[in-house]
Amino acid sequence: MHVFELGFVAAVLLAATPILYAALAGALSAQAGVFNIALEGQMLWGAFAAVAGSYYTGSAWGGLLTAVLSTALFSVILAVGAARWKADPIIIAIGTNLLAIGLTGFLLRVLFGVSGSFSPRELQGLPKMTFLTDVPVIGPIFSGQTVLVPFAFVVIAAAGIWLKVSPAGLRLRGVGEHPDAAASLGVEVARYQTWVTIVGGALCGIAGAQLALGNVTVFTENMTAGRGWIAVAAVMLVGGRPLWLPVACLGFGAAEALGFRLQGIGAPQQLTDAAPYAITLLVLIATRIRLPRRRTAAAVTTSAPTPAA
Amino acid sequence: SSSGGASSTGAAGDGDNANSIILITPTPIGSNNFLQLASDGAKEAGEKYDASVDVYESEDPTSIQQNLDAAIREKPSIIIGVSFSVLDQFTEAAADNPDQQFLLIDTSAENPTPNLTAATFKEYEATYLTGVEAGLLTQKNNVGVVAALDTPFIHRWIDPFYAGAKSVNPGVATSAQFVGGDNPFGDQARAKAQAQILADGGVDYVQAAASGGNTGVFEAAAESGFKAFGVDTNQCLESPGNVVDNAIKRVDVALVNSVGDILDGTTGGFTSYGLAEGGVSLTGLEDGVADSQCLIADHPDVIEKVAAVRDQIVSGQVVVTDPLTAG
Amino acid sequence: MTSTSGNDADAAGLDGPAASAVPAVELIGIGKRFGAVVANADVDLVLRRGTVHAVMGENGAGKSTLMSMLFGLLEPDSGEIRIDGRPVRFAGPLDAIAAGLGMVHQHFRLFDTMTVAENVVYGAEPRRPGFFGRGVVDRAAAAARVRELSERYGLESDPDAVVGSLSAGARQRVEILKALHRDARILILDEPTAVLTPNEVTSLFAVIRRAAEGGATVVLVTHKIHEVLSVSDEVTVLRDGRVTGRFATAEATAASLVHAMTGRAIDEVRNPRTGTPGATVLEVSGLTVGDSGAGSGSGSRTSPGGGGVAAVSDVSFEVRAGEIVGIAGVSGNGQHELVAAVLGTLPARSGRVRILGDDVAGRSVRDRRALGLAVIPEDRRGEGSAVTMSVAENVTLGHHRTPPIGSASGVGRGWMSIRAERARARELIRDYDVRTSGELQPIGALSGGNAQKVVIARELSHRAPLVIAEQPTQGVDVGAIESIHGRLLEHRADGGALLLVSHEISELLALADRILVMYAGRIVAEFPADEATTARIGAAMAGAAEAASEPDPEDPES
Amino acid sequence: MTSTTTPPATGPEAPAPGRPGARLVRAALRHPAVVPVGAVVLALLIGAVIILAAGLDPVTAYAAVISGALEPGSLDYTFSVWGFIIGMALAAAIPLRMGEFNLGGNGQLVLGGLTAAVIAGNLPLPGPIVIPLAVLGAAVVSGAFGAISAPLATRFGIPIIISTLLLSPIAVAVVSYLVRFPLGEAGAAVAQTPRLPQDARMWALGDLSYSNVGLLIILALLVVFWLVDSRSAVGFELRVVGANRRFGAYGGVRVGRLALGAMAAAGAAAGVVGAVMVMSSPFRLIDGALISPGYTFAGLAAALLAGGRPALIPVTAILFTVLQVGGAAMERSADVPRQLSDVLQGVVIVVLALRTVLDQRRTERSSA
Ligand SMILES: Nc1ncnc2c1ncn2[C@@H]1O[C@H](COP(=O)(O)OP(=O)(O)OP(=O)(O)O)[C@@H](O)[C@H]1O
Ligand SMILES: Nc1ncnc2c1ncn2[C@@H]1O[C@H](COP(=O)(O)OP(=O)(O)OP(=O)(O)O)[C@@H](O)[C@H]1O
Ligand SMILES: [Mg+2]
Ligand SMILES: [Mg+2]
Repeated sequence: MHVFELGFVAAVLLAATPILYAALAGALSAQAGVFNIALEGQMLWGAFAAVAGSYYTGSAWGGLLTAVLSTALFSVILAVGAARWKADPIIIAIGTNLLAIGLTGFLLRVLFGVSGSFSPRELQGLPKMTFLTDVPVIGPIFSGQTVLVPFAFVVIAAAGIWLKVSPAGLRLRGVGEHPDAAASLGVEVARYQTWVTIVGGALCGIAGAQLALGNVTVFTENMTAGRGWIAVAAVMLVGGRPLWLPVACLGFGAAEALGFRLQGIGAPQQLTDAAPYAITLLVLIATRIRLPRRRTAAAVTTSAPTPAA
Repeated sequence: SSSGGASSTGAAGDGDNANSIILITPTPIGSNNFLQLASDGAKEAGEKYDASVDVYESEDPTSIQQNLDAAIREKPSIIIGVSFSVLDQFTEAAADNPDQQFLLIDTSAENPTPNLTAATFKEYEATYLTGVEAGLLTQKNNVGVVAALDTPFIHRWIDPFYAGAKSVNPGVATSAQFVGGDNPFGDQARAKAQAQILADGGVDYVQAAASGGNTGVFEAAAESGFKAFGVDTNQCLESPGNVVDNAIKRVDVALVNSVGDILDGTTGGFTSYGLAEGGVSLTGLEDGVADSQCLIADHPDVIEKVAAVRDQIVSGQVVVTDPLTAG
Repeated sequence: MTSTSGNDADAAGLDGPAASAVPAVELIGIGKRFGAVVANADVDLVLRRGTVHAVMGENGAGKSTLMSMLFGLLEPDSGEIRIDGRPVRFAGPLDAIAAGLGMVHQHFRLFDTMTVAENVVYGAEPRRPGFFGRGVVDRAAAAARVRELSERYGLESDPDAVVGSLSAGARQRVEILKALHRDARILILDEPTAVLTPNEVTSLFAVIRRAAEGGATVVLVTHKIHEVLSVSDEVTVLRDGRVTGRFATAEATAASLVHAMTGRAIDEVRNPRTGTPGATVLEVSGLTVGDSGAGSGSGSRTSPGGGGVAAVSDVSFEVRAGEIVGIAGVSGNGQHELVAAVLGTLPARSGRVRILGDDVAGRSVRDRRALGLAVIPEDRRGEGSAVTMSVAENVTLGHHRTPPIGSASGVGRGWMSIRAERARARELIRDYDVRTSGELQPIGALSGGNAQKVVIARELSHRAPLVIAEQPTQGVDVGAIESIHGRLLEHRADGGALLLVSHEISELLALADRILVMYAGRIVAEFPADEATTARIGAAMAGAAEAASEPDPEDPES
Repeated sequence: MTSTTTPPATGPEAPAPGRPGARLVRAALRHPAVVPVGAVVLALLIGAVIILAAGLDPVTAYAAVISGALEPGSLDYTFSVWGFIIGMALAAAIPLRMGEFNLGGNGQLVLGGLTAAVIAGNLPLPGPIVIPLAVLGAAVVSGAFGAISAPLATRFGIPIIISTLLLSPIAVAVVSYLVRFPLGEAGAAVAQTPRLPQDARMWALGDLSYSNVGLLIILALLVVFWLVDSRSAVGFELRVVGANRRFGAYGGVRVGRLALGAMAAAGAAAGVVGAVMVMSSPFRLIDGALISPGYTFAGLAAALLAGGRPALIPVTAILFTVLQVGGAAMERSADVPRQLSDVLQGVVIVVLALRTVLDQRRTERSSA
């Protein structure tokens, strides 16, 4: 196992980045009291939109933009449904996840006439930071990565600080902690929840773009393959606190990268498959996390807090 | 996800063809380029023998059975089944429907009924040759394989590759990484990560046997400078400058021949398409290497050596063991 | 001085002419229906500037609904609202706040994890430049604002205290500060005294009067006549959503108010104190209980710090058959945790609980109830009912395995008869005079008082030898109080044992044979009925009352 | 609280006040079947728009779906799928009653399949003994596996929806490993167990080749759940806890045990499905073969659409069965990509969630 190689660090970052963006989306929703498990589907849609956008505009940045915008749009279903109409976010999420799988596969056939995967020669991937190649240490780690990788940490830091210091952040946290109280002070709960969910959609768009145009340059049916669910678990793990997300997500990245490398010393491939989930579960148990009642209620049961009268 | 069923892929002709062919795949063709080859081959055969072609894509064993029943109801000239996964169902169906002709591609029954013809491939002979090339070309004396899953069948792209490499370069180190995950035959991201690991481990020649995932392997090659081998078709075109050669599999040839035989009335038994039969080969050993975009074109010496080994295999001087039968 | 724009406007608002021709608020012909229920019908209400106006009425009379409309939480079906003579239409509370209204809800609406300052300025934050020019919350200014307001209205409060660690009284002050921070000139208080000690009530009334003298207009929703008589200038009485009485407090008498509210005279029931207590039914010895991490519901405080603190420490007492033992104390001094530990929803750290002689250590709630325990919980909505389920289902829980609904043994064991369930529910609704459209109506749609009757019906119909009642008449109107008290005394007369937890001293004096006073998780005083007086109990609680407004001195973490 | 988990809020019983006529209409509107039907109709319309947008013909597409699933030739197969989906719907619906989501159906399914394959494949006993034994064993193992999530929730506060989600792939990986190596058939090209002996195959129903006694077993499970849910104390407690956990605990419901039981029952249901699938053609456990048809999510969808109500599950299951089986036929004869049936399933669920709210609002307004 070459755990101590910089290559390993790079692999960890690569595996963690899409999860980081998705998890940030989940954490922001959690802060606003919306239990968002639609990340998997939104990321998948983002990946498809990124590839389609890059293919049609001929530019990876066009792909990224398409992914961000269209995934934000896609997340409006959850935003309006759960936040404004007070429908059960879990059911909507399950629906949209299925919808994303279907729609991407469907459009793959209808738009590009292929099934399975789509990676035409002219498809533009996001540029790698090759200019770093000769920098010691940094080079081997980042030169093969897109700019979205370091950007993830910037965005998360910004989000964390924003939540702490800005008026909107304060209000958002209040909305999540006690919607009725927020409402009685004239803070429009639904509006905050709606917007935070849509911003989350945009973030999932970035996650998908990084996955489809950064980690690789291709779209494959169901290519998120559970990464969105790992993100949900990450949000659980940190109790929705963005600033802790890097720890959790890099943990998953390490788990996956490590699992892959375990094959090198003869571990069966099935162990690789199970590793990230098993480690997540063990960490969850180890930390014996207990979310605040309200959020647990949202998480453990469908009983949404009774609408602000 | 929807259950088993069928997709009419632009039938070669409409209802009024002399013959009809129904091809049943064990899983959706998706990004599995071998299944893609099979359906292309079926269409080719359709063109050649004026047959309408239907491709039924299954999702799982039950839907294989269901597609098979549907096919039998259609009473086509030939029902073609691809891969080991359909063996059970086809063996039974052939026994139950003596008047229906069945053709198995890539697998064969122990004691088949006369209406059950089979065509199998000796991919392992071709992979042995890519191994030889890798063994000759490697500078780091370190070669590896990225394979979709750790199944016996897929070892046909692993063990012979090692054997071939060792045959010309006894000291060469070998290692394999499996893609696995939710989508082993199509997850380029995971395939790429696996290839990256081999590269980190000092491997400089990689046999890509990850089906749809190969794209990921080629990307890794482009980024970290190792060279790859493709499978089934000329994948050099997908990623010029990164792919050395391909262990190609002439499913089309085999399929067209077998269909022809059956239509001519010679049914039953099975043909094994190896190097000798021209059923498998290397791009580098075919005509038009020059414009195949394969790196091997720049190594005429290697091609020469490989050609020699090929001839030894054909003549039986060298016997490549089949991992499947080897257990 | 703080950067909040409102300050001077605020000063202006309060120092304005004490009484002016135009009333501060006029509600004209207000009507509101919920489906078939008429919550308000043609209600007129005039609030003159600088006065305290009491709104009374039985449960479900429509008080909360009326206030909700005044504050923009609900939209009136008909009628008009005028502020300072100008007609207004409130799309939401924001409009109401902008128009100078502030509401203090009975069920506190506070963010437990945030500080007092954050709670006060939430939604109207003082800002300073920062964060990419988008501006950040100016915490210093917020704290200053809190100090300044506390100081001006005598609402002492620590801006940096975490609200979750505050007593009910302190939380209420935060609620009022919230309104004042928004320059409220019209204060609505929905049953503000329900969870306060006598001292806290007194200081609250002082604040109210002070605000009124400052030119503010105060609406006080309450069921408590003595409060109305002591603090208000005018009274409006509602019954079944209609105005049935308007008084100048000076001319009002308890009797006239009660009559307007109920349409009849109410004579308070009292414990005859006849008969001698029988065998011990509940024995608590050396009981120590950790914290109920989750807030124990409406009004009562979520005690500080979670795990570490003992909410109940070394409590011992017993309750005998045919005896009512009262527990007085400021809400949040461990009463709820004590009850929870006896019921079994909270684990005891040490000590013993015996029900009818059986040590219940390690027994499940179900087993304890089977032994003969019934509990009327404090938190009606959070613990005492499932708001989305029907009244019938709500009165069935706990009776669903026993006849007539279930059968305890034989083939029918574990099965239920839906017909029996509904029949029984209809019966109880009749007996307890629950105002509802039918046994299948979701209990959430009942007014709190009526919901309370459902809970009491469910628990008393167990005919359990031991009943624990937490704040059984909180938010319940005089008529209902009378009938509930009657029920509790019946239980005693039938030889039942009753542990009555209440912060209504009058209630304890009327019902209890013995009164224990709890403070900071300990029993600090005990009075036999004949020695108990409001003064002595108040005194015993008073020490607690002062201490309770700060985080407990006993509390290591503060 | 969505009415998905609280039938009382929208239940058929809830009458509305007012004139008898109006009351009847309102009651009818609030019949639990209304929501699903509305959702389906709307979903089909949206699906039609999507098909049109793709330049295809919705009418022929839907016709193809229907005929593909319901033509005499495929009814046999369709019924067997219906059974599997009902089974997986049970696995989702039982916890759903107490407000919990079981997203671990796949793991429970494959564990059941594996157990059945091991028992039926290795015990040389006559069918009447080995078949029930295999089904029972599958139920026990999968039940135990499903039950793990309960203590994880009660002791460690890990929501069941999360723990089931994380446990499932682990089980799948373990089974995959066992099928590949220790239990795998030697010389097979794919990872699979040896074929079951004739005796150990699920009894056929007449000359049907797909639907077998397994279907009856699953339907029996459904009936049992229906009785328990509507008539039993446990069923009542499930719904109470689903409506308000604290209320349940205070009222003496042993929430922990209830969750344990519900998850065990859910796992068992999934396990039985796995066993039946393995004991039907091709009479062996093939790596990945139990999961690939996606019965788990179809079942979850059917359960959600039915709001967990046992009486509605067979109906909603029909919808998803037709979409699954007919989807492929649609692809064949109408050239509409198979994936459209996933789209439709997703749309149905979303529309349902939204319709539920409208319905709930109506209830609230007309309540009291
Ligand atoms: N959101 C609602 N939905 C249905 N009915 C409601 C709703 N809000 C109030 N009601 C009904 O309107 C009537 C008045 O309720 P309201 O809460 O105003 O009474 P109240 O005077 O506050 O009673 P209490 O003294 O118990 O607080 C009650 O019958 C109640 O059931
Ligand atoms: N089904 C419901 N949905 C939304 N809001 C409701 C519902 N039922 C009642 N409410 C609101 O919640 C309030 C609950 O009534 P309640 O009387 O408890 O309010 P309160 O007077 O503040 O509390 P209390 O009853 O303890 O005095 C009702 O007044 C009504 O406005
Ligand atoms: Mg009220
Ligand atoms: Mg009240």
